[in-house]
Amino acid sequence: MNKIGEHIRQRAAELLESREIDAFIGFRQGSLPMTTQHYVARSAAEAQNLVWNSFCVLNPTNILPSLLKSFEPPRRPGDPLPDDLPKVGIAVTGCWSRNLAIQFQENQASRKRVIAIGLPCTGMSDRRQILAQTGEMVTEVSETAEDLYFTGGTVASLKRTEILRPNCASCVHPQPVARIMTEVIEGDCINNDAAGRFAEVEEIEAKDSDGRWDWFSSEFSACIRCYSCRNACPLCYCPTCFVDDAKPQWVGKGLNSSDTSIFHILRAYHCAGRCTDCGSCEAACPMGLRLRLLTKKLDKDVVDMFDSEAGVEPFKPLPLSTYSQADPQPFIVQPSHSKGEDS
Amino acid sequence: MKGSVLIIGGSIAGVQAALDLADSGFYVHLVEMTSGIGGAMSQLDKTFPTNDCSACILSPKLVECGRHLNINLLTLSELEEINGEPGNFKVKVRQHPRYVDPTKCISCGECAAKCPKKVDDLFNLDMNKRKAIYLKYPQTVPLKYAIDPQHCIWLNKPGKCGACAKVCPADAINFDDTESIHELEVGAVLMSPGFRPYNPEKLDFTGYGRLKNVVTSMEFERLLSPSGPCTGHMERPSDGKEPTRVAWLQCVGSRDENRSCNSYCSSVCCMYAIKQAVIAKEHAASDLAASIYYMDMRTHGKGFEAYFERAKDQGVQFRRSRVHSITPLAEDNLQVQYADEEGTLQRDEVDLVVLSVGMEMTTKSQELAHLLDVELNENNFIKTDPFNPVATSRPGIFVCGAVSEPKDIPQSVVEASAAALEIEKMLSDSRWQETQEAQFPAERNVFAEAPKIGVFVCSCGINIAGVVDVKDVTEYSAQLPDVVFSQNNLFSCSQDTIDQMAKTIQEQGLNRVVVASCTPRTHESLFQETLRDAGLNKYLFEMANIRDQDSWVHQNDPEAATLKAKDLVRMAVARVRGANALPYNQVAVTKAALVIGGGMAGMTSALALANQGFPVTLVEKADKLGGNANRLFHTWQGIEVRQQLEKTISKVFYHDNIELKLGTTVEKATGSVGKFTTTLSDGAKLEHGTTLMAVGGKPLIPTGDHQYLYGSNKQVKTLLEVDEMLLTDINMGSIKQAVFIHCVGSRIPEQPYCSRVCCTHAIEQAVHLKKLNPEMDIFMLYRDIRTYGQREAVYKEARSLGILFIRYDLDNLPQVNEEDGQLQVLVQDHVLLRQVKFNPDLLVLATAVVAHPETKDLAKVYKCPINQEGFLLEAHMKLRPVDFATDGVYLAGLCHYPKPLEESIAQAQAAASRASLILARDMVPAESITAEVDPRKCVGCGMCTKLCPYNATTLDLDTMVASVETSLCKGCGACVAGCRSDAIILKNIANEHLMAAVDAALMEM
Amino acid sequence: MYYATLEGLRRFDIPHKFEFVSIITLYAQWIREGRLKVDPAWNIEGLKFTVQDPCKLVRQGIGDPVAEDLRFVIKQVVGEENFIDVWPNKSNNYCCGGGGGALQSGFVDNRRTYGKFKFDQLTTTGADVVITPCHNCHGQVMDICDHFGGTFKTTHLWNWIVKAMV
Amino acid sequence: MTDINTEWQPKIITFLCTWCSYAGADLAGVSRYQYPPNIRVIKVPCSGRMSPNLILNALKGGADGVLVSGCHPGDCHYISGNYFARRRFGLLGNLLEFIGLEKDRVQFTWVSAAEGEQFADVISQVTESVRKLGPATRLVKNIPAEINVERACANE
Amino acid sequence: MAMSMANTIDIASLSRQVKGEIETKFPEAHIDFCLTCGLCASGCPATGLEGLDPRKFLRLLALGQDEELRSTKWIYSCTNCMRCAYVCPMNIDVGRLVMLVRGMRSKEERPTNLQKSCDLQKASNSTGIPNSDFVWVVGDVLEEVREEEPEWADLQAPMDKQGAMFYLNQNAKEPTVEPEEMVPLWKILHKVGIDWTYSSEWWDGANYCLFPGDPEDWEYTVRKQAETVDALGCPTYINTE
Repeated sequence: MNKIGEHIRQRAAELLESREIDAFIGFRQGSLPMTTQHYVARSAAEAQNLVWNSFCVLNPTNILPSLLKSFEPPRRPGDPLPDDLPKVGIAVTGCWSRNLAIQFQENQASRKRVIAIGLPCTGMSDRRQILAQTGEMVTEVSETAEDLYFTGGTVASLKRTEILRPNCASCVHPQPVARIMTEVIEGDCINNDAAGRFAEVEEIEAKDSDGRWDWFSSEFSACIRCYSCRNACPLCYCPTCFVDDAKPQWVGKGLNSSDTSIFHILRAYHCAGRCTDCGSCEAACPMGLRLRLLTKKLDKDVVDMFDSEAGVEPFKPLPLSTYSQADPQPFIVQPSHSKGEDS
Repeated sequence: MKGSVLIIGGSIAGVQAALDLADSGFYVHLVEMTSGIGGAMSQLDKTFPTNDCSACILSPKLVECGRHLNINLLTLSELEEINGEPGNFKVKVRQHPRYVDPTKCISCGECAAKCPKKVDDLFNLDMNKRKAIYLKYPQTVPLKYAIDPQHCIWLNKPGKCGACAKVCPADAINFDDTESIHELEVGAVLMSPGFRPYNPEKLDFTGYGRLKNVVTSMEFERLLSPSGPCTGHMERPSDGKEPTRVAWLQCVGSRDENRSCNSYCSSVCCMYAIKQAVIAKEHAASDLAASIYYMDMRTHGKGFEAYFERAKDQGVQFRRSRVHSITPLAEDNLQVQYADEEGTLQRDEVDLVVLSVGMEMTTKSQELAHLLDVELNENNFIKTDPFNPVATSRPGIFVCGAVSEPKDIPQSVVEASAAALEIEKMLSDSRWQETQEAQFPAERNVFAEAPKIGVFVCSCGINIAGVVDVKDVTEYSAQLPDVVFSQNNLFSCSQDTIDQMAKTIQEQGLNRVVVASCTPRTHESLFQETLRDAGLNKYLFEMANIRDQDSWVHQNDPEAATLKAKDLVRMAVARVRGANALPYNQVAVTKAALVIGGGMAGMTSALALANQGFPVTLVEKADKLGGNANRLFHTWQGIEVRQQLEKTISKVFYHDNIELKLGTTVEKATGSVGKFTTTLSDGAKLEHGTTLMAVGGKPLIPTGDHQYLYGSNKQVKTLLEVDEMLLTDINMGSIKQAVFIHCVGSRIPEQPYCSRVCCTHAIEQAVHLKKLNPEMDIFMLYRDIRTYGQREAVYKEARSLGILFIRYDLDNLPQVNEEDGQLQVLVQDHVLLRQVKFNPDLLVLATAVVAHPETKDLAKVYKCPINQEGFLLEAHMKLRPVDFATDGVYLAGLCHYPKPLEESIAQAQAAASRASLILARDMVPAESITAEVDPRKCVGCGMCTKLCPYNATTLDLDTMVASVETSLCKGCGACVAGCRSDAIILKNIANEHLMAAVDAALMEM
Repeated sequence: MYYATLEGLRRFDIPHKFEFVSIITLYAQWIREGRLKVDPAWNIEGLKFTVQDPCKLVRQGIGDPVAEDLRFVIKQVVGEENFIDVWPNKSNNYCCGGGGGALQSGFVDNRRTYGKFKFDQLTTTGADVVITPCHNCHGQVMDICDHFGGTFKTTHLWNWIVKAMV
Repeated sequence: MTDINTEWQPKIITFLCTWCSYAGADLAGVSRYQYPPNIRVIKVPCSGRMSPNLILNALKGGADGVLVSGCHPGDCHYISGNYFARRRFGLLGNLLEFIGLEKDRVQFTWVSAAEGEQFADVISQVTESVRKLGPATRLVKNIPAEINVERACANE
Repeated sequence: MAMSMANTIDIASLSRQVKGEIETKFPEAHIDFCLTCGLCASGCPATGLEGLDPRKFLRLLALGQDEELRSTKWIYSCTNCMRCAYVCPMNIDVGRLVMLVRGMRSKEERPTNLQKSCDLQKASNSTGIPNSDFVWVVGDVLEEVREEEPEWADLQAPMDKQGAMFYLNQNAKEPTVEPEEMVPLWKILHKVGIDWTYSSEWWDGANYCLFPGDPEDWEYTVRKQAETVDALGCPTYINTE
């Protein structure tokens, strides 16, 4: 971890120093222990503020499009963009790199303007899980490849694998997408069993309809409609989000459970075939909702039905922008006579 | 010179030609013998190779044809007499009485329900009954009933029965109807009467006519069809049981000089049999065993070979053998007995046998040919010229479709457009002379007005009123918000009601209209015209379908039907409230064409357009014209190509309207239909209204397993190389033994399609060689002989000359070796299963035709799709064979798919015809209901550009905003649904309109 | 043998003044004309009959018309309900297996294997009597019936006409 | 004969594509195939036009069922609209089931212009399956009071 | 279908003499027209006998397998039933080709009885009984019937009756082995009341000379029959059952 942090600081400083990039997106230490914040370093000196640890849970690509845009000069409509716009550096793990792939495909970031440094990832730690074990009094954390050590908590150390964020615990693509990386830092990556990757989803699926509805309605009844999930998501970049649309008004603004449900369904659906399970939404949610379950369910179906995984093949068309004549359609209602004798 | 055209036969070809001609400035009289148009295609269930529902793709064309201002549809009519000369024919058409007034008939079907006389339903090949008063089929055009005078009780015994007249709510029955003679003056005549399926009754060994479960393929189409006699449940005739084992017998009434006397191949049966097998398997409740018994599998069209392969994967059994006799077994089952390829007798038990019957000229068509004084060929089809495949022997009389040779739908449609083109060329001076254009008053701008909605509720006689309480619905609608007028009409579509409706709109100052009646599919345009007559934009209109989707389907529940009608009216009112006036979009046309490719196809297109007075730029990458035709010796009919080619080249060369650019290619292009700007490699910038791509193809250079010493042994040649030798008079007569290998590079996993031309080409060449030197031994090593249509004659000729055909398969390729400079070919004879050894002094490889790799780049320039094999992909394989989905761009020739010269020429003519539709006008109409981007909401993700099949959406990467090219948009809404940001709306079908309808539907009353 | 004479006259262009006809055609004609009166009343037991279409008479000779005549005569003679047709039949019927000189050539096993087609076809009808209006067919059908253990009786048509004559 | 005053009748919002399914529905009428009167048809150009929002909106508005029908794959008048639609429907349908919406509330089908009887059959099936579920409550924004009562009764 | 190297057909060394001979004798043979579709084989009950089928027979001709053609037993498995030609899309008369190949064998190589039947018929009739025996048997049987069945006392079996309206041939089997089988037909003819006659020469209608393969023998017997009937002056020649 420390080695990687050192490497990031060094490369960011070099790139900034050489003016190859004008900014580098990374993390700095948060105000509380076990937290980090997005940080944009704009000089070699600032690059020294960059940190890398198990609590870099907010997807840095989230701020990439707006940062890139900030370098664009004001223009009259119809004027072309200059060719030599400043570049931005960013360090990305597997899931973030796949977000980058989507952003490239959706024109939210230009490949020409991004220096992407691929990072190995051993999985990020779940602050909530740790605090549940250590108590709230932790003042300092240090980490090795296997373990985390706490100062001030009721527990001195925890195994990394026991306190992984759920998205990291089910991650099967920790390696950055090499084809869109400018450079890659080699290192060990988390190695999860692919068979269990959708266990969280399968657990819900196993319930009956009423059970699932009870789960869904109770889970999402806590939502306060703060939209932190949306704001943390690197894929939510519509100028006007549907929740803010007035004509037509898709969802009411109040805390009506129907409106809240539809917000979450549509938000998840908008991520279908695009979500890389980076977990930022959950990390950002002040109410601790298991938001990922919806997007993860979609991930699972996209894999099952369309053999596609967001960003894994960075130049393959996104699943909802293409089709195959042989796509499955078991959900299609058939006239009764064509279904055989027994139905 | 007259500006009108007589088309005889409402087949798909006739309908397509009528539309092409009427849309490009000619008035069309379309004469149809039966009571409705649609031809054989209307009887089909699905169509190959796309498995499109036939009715689904055909209906819109028929409706368009029926409603066209410049098409005069004459049903129940026959040509009686023709005089005059090309450009000025005088014809008499006899129209038989319908006994139903089509202006009054509302096709409610009350008459047929009450008619006591049951008659065999010819449309379903007599497999069920219709009534003496009947609708030909549910989607027919005109959608009007007719009385069958042979069976009608009243007409045979006046005074008896008359039930139909008693129940007809529209007073449409007219027993006193008489026949009428139409004397017309037309510039040209086009024959498109279609074909008849061979009747196998004479073939006693099939048992057809005696064994109930032996049916023809056309009968099977009806059995499969949801609108057929068993509503698509696939029941076998004897006992209604669903068959689980079905056998198809190929070449019934085709390729048979003995019993049917049809020596030609009917070209379509192999494919339709595969299609039926696949569809039957899909239909079946349990696993259906489908077997096809055939001699040569002829899947020579685009996508056919892949379809064939897919069918094999899906378990369709292909047995290369022919069944001699079908014998009955217990429980109405049947036994087919055949000798397999080894010569062992086998017996299969099946539940149903389908005879894949061929196509024949009808007696009526022969009479017609006689009347028109056009020659027939040896197969009794209309005789045509390979270099003008739609011209008959008589000038001014043209032909298209299966009446000149058995052919599939796309080829018929190609010919229809080609024939239209030839007529356009001939009559181009009279364009727009006899056509009419609808006139409407200026439209009132209602933008600032508050909605004032009028609701007209139709009783449709008792069709609606008999179930729905129309008074209640009318009163209810008056109370709906913004509704200022509501009225109940007996027949909303009757002329007096229409007139009165227009008046009401004006008097009441209505600015939105709802008609609650039947279906918008048949009546929307009528009411929309009424709005226009009243000075309202036609998009300020909605229909509530309270007949077809309400009163007719809830006949026993008037209360619920009335409630539903109210809901439907409320929904329509909600939807129309937000409707906006939309522009009648038009695109200005630059009256010039760009033709890319100077081969036979490109030249034909260029000449066809130039001869109509349109300036054409013809761009050819090589430094001479002619393309592949330069290397061709003979057509399959044995006609020399060179002479005709040189004629064409010189015509192009000296044509005032053609600017020829040799050694030039296309670099880039912008714009769309009506106005393209293309930059050429010489730097020239062209402005043109349409683009035709005819960039050709090329022969494959044999490699790998299929190289057969090509390139290393000089005695190994390709077909074109031998053609070139023949063209340069190199003495070929001294060759003692020649061996041809077919399918070199075709129908192999790496190149899975059939190249269509090589069988015929190779055999024609072999025949020529054999005639040069009758002592020459010639052997053809083939996989399936695909001399489709009348090309079968060449195959027969070759055999009759002693050319021997030996079949090989992919597991047993011919082995070609060289020993001391002497070629040795080994192959296994497919009958004796013994190895045969040849020492030929000429080995000819019939190599595949492949697409030019550059085709892909050109396709990108004009945003046109290509298929996996690199050929350009047309808009629709069946009904739009020369169009792209993108308007204003057309294709012809080998770049579409391998094809012989005459088909390239026909396709080039067709492409020119389609281009003429644009070029003949100053403005071309475009869709009004189009998508529109709200730039404030667009994030520039580009999703919409990937969803649009017409390339109407583009993304500006500088502004990161998408936009819609209105002239290309067809209003499907795929982009709207795909846009997460709701940045695209579909005009008048925006989310808010649909939500308004949903909310209205769910509103509690 | 009908075909041999018919085709011989034709092929070798043999001059002749007579008209060449089959007795089957005449039977049918005479019955239709009322000159030959027959009544199936004798068949009170309801013996079931089927028929062999001689290749040389039917397929190669006169074709379906004579096969129709043959059936007409049989039905008149034994009662319509007592006739069971074979399949394939008339011009498309199987050869008995004794034709073309097979009965004389001596390849008995082959002839009988071939004849199995005919035997099975005839047995399927369940008929008690097979009418074979040809000596060759008669000989072969008797032989295969015997060889394959059939129970039907093989006879000429004339015997039954005589039985039914009134 | 249904008594609309006493027996609860589901309301099923039905989106039909213009070219195939709407024509198929018309053909059912022309052929007089009878089916339950519970659907309310909204014509859309193509099943590819169907935004998932529209389906959710109908559910929110209280539709007891939503049915979307387009051309059979390969038959699309707009070439590929139904293929895109099929992907969207597959994902949305599963997601709705996942969050506990009753399986039959939202259904999809293909009906061609020639399938009048099939249309009637599908409508009967869908109506029956929705009727079995009872009035919609999940995702419904303003559940009418009497339905709440009914639901409560049903749960007893 | 493994390729067998054992009997490779070397095109270079083919004579195709048999085919040539056939085509000379029968210009409409059209052997080359064959599509090898196998329709003939599917309907031929002899398919499989001795491993051959009509399609293969044609192929032997086309590929010049003369030796095999000259020795094959298959030409005697074919019963000349013509179910093949009945449906052959190319109208190939396989039966006639078989006969021509039969004819290429010397008389000694042919099945003895087949040739013998023809030889006898060429002499008089296929069983070889003397014509006088035939005349006697007819007379004898007739007499017996007249005596034993009083209702048939006036039954006729005319012989050599000049100018009779109908001439009737007789299969040689009956007078030879089961003479009483002639009676039913006599009775029928009598009942109908037609004027008919037998001939005492060339009376056998069997025509076995069609089968060994010598057309001239066949021609001879038919010609003899025709001459006989014309000599009797009968306007109609009835072929018996």
